[in-house]
Amino acid sequence: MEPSLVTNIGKIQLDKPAMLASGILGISLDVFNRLYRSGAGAVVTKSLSNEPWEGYPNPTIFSVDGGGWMNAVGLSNPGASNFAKMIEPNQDVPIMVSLVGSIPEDFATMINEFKNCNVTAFELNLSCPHVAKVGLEVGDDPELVKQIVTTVKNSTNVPVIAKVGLGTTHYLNTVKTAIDSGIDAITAINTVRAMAIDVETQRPILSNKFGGLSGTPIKPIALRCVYEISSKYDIPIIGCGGISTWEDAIEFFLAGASGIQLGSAIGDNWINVFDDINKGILQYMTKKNYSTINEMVGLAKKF
Amino acid sequence: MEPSLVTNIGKIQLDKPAMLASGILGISLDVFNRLYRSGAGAVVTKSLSNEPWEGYPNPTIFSVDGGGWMNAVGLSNPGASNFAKMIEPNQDVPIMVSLVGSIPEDFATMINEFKNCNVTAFELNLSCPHVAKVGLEVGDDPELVKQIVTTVKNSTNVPVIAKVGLGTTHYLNTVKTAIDSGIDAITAINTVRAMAIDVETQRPILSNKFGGLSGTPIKPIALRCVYEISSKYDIPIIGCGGISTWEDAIEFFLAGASGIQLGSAIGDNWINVFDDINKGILQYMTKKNYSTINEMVGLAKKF
Amino acid sequence: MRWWDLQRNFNHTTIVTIEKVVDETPTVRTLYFSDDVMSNVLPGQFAMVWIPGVNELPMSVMISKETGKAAFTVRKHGLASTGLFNIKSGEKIGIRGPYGNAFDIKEGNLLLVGGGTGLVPMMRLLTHVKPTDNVTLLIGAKSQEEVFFESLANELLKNNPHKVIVCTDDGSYGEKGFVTDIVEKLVNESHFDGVYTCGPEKMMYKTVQSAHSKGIFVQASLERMMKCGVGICGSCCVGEDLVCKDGTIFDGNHLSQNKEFGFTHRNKAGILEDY
Amino acid sequence: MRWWDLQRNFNHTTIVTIEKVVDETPTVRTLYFSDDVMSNVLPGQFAMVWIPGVNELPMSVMISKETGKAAFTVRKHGLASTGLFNIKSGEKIGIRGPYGNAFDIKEGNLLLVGGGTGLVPMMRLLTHVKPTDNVTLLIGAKSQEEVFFESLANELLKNNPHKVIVCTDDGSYGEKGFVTDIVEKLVNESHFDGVYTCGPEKMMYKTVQSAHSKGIFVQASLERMMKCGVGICGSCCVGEDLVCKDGTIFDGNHLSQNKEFGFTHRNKAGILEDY
Ligand SMILES: Cc1cc2nc3c(=O)[nH]c(=O)nc-3n(C[C@H](O)[C@H](O)[C@H](O)COP(=O)(O)OP(=O)(O)OC[C@H]3O[C@@H](n4cnc5c(N)ncnc54)[C@H](O)[C@@H]3O)c2cc1C
Ligand SMILES: Cc1cc2nc3c(=O)[nH]c(=O)nc-3n(C[C@H](O)[C@H](O)[C@H](O)COP(=O)(O)OP(=O)(O)OC[C@H]3O[C@@H](n4cnc5c(N)ncnc54)[C@H](O)[C@@H]3O)c2cc1C
Ligand SMILES: Cc1cc2nc3c(=O)[nH]c(=O)nc-3n(C[C@H](O)[C@H](O)[C@H](O)COP(=O)(O)O)c2cc1C
Ligand SMILES: Cc1cc2nc3c(=O)[nH]c(=O)nc-3n(C[C@H](O)[C@H](O)[C@H](O)COP(=O)(O)O)c2cc1C
Ligand code: FES
Ligand code: FES
Repeated sequence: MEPSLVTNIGKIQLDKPAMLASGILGISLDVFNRLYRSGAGAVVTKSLSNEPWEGYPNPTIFSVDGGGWMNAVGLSNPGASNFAKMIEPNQDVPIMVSLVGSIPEDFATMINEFKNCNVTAFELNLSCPHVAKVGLEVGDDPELVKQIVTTVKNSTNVPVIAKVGLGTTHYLNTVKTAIDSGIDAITAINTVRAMAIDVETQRPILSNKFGGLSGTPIKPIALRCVYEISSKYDIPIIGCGGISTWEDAIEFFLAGASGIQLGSAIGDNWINVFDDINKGILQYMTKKNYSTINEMVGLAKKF
Repeated sequence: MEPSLVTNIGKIQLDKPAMLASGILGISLDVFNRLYRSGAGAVVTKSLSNEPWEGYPNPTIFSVDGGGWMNAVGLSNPGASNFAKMIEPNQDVPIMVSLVGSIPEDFATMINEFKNCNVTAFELNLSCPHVAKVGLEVGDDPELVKQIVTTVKNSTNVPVIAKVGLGTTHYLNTVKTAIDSGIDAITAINTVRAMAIDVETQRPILSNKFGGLSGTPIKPIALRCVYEISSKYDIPIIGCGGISTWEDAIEFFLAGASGIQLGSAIGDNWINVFDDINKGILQYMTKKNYSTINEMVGLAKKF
Repeated sequence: MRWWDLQRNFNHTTIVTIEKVVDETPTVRTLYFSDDVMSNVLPGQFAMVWIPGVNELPMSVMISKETGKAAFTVRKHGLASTGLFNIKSGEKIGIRGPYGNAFDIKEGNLLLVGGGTGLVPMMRLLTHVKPTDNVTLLIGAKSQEEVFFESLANELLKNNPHKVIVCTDDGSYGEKGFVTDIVEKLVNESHFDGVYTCGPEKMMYKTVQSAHSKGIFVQASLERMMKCGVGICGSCCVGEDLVCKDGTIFDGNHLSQNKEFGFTHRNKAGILEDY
Repeated sequence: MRWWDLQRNFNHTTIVTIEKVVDETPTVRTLYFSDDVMSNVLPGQFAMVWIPGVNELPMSVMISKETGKAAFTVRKHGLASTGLFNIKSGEKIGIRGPYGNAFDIKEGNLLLVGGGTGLVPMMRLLTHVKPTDNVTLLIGAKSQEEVFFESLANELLKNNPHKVIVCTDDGSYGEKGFVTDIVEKLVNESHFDGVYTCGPEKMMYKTVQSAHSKGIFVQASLERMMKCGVGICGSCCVGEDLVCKDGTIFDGNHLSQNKEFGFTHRNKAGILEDY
């Protein structure tokens, strides 16, 4: 049988397994359309908040010498309401709307804004490592995670994904809380809190001092998180972190992810990275005789 | 004034700030002598346990495609008693003895083995990410950290360092507990738990499946930990993680470390890395007009 | 040696020292520094410029007459550009890049239309024209005191058949009126092989319209909010294009199909605003 | 393309398929596979060989007569080597490397002394001798059934003046006695320009002693517990040398100053043990 790139991430079915990760190019419907045509199975929006946020001053992003990127964009975004209006015309593109907030009501309000939009899933960003009061500060508080997930699940029939990362508590506890509260899938992982200092001026480079490390450096960390989650819980997983080649994608499938997201690779290889990955996955599937992505998911766990 | 490489890490004074990190080449006194002659300010031994440990079967170490190394050596070591006998003849080399164990008594017994040895410091490995019952499982338990540090401090007059890493609890809590229990300095950080899967055989590569990521990928993470610790606590810090050039060393000084350790860089650049780093630091000091390392420590915090 | 030492990583911020500062107008300054890479960028390329402790901004790379040197010509505006404007000789800034594509320079009769600091890429373009090209440069400014680079342009073009025309909105210098009116007139009167423009979006929009509607090859260098400069953050999008990565230079064919060019841009939060 | 695609990263494990397995003795097998890099290693270099699910071992890279191919010749011993020994044609193993330095091959009269799988680097060395070299190869084995590579060696040396001498401990084949007694005899009788040895440490120790005490250039390829193969773990140390990185090949000058060579080695826990 011809191999197919269709994947089922729990209730979510996508034509192709590789998605655009949140925060990368994710600001306009036209760009979403372009990425979809380039081979992305879905696009995740920038994390949206109730109110528009300007984010931090520049420098907000830079390329790390040893590989990868560091950013502290500060979750700049046009706000859920503006954004919802912009994507209302969308018909074709599977859009996952990423949300960030500090109390359950934030999320309920925002979900309501999208009632006229064609949304494939909501992704709750519980793990931004460099913005106070949202992100990891939320993800590290189990009671809050429970309330947010419960509220969101009561506000929508669209599948809801929780995005976790390495915070100050054990991310596996956040995963468990989210699952117990009815989450449909987990995205792992967000960027890892990090820093760089310019030795000439002796200053932290990012205006926010701390930022999130993404790209190749975090791939081995993200992969172990996916493997740990899939070994411990029976929940659909989207792998994210440092994926830039089809081999990386396969590694995440084997570790237990049924979908993947990528961001930094676009900075390195531009948007044809989706097509390259799709082609490589198909070749691998042909060679190994798989007809569906889901046949591969979690195979490395048997060893 | 001619710049000097002498550094004071609290009570510990070293002629040069860059040390060999624990677990790298750290198995024989002859090799320690060689590294010292190559420009290392001190050598940290492999983490020693009460009994000899064979460690895990190979593969235990491999080079990560995106840069850096992953290892799950499994803390193989000849045991504290054998090791102490081996280093008894040591006169010249500042040796820091790294210890690993699961109960306070383990540490007390081991420290006693070294009573006839010339030891510059003990480093407590509270943060190995891939061996059960020791390392991070200890570091993540504040009560145990307290007991171990207290016991060790009561067993010796030699300065005692706690080595921390990213575990399942917040490492800053471990740091605080260690400080409250009388620790003399902190080494940050150990390797970061990670994984890699071979797509051809579909197996985790390391025999232990999980391992610790080291080298360039973790540098931005280690640097932020040093900056976070030095911003929050008044304790001498040794920076460790991905340091391979003099610029890296300076970054860690500016973030608040008064000494540095390196391991993976030896795999990339062999042991002349110490000499290269020393030369680079001296040039930087000359250019910036510093006469001592300690003048630079923590300068990036003022921004 | 590490792999990234093999060649300079263009995404890595290099620290340079400002060696000379020249006042062009009361609100525009040119800051010179030494850097081999920046001295040789293509016309239209930009750098991300870090003003330590202040911000990081996209800036077109200005030419220098001295080899191995380059410059930025900055207009003082908000906090960030004022920070750069206030950098003194001897102080340090960080640069990464060059980023962006370059003008596709035709041969023959060329028309260049620059407004304000949009003249910067035009000056570098002038260093790339053939001696046989007949070059017309239009400089738009609000008033006499805002005019700069006129004599530099004449000097750069001294071996070419050329014309440098300045227009000021208030007529205090050169011709009175909008530069785009002159563009419309020129493309009606004469044949051009290429039209190039950089400056305020409305100016570029009209220039592109005038030339493109006559079937003349035209390129504009767009400005949008830029955070990363490398195609990651998305803040510079204009329609489905990312200005930093697909541009900054687009041609008339492409621009005439873009619904946002000339009308809207996104602010720091990413909200679409009218020009 | 990422930087590490620019060339094969020698530290990255490459998966190869075993294409042919040859029994050399009841306990020694040679496993052939295709790999350009391994087919061209220098004499004395080794690879780290991953037997998936079992272990990873250092192995000298054996020659193949076919271009683009290489092999490992393994003696079944503990769990790991038995795992490799049991790999069948069509099965996959991982390889990384080559690691280690190479023999410094002199010209003239050469004496090669190999025992057991220590013959592997000797075979590759034979492919590097000059046609004018006069080569004597001593093969040591316990008994007749443990003798291998004798005819291969004769074939490789067919254009050279040469002698292949086999000794067995029990005299069941070739000369009776220890190979090192013959070494002592030969270096007393004849002039040699270079002596090369690989095999059991005591054999190498005596060979080095015999040659070095006569002032003859001699090199031995050492074996030590290896975990990383790249100079990180320290498990392969012998005195202040790291066998994987400084060696595996050391010369008589260096070895005669090493207190551990010939006497002690470290086990998996790093404890010094007597040979
Ligand atoms: C490719 C490119 C080249 C440029 N070249 C030059 C040049 O050579 N000389 C020059 O003076 N200016 C140049 N600019 C404009 C410059 O980057 C700033 O936009 C301008 O200096 C005002 O910045 P501000 O933050 O001081 O103003 P603010 O008052 O903070 O902002 C005013 C407006 O400036 C724009 N702006 C602010 N920050 C950015 C940013 N990071 N990226 C893009 N636009 C921003 C926005 O439209 C904003 O609304 C260029 C812009 C781009 C995109
Ligand atoms: C550079 C080098 C080249 C080698 N080339 C060959 C070769 O071509 N053919 C061959 O059959 N053998 C070769 N060996 C030896 C081989 O690596 C194994 O040591 C041997 O096969 C026994 O391994 P085992 O684990 O099965 O035995 P075990 O019974 O587990 O161990 C027996 C002894 O083997 C040694 N050993 C075990 N593991 C290792 C290891 N990872 N590294 C080094 N020594 C180890 C130790 O001395 C140990 O005490 C080479 C060794 C080195 C260092
Ligand atoms: C510039 C930038 C902005 C990001 N913004 C967000 C965001 O708004 N919300 C979010 O959940 N993750 C955000 N992330 C994290 C990414 O979605 C992703 O989890 C991370 O970059 C790891 O994937 P990568 O290595 O493929 O980039 C951002 C990452 C980058 C580089
Ligand atoms: C092969 C290897 C073995 C290690 N063994 C130990 C150990 O026994 N005890 C310990 O505290 N850290 C150990 N580490 C961690 C290092 O000491 C160091 O914290 C880490 O590698 C980060 O530094 P680097 O990036 O310079 O290698 C080991 C690291 C490696 C690569
Ligand atoms: S500035 Fe970030 S994508 Fe263009
Ligand atoms: S095998 Fe690890 S240092 Fe030699």
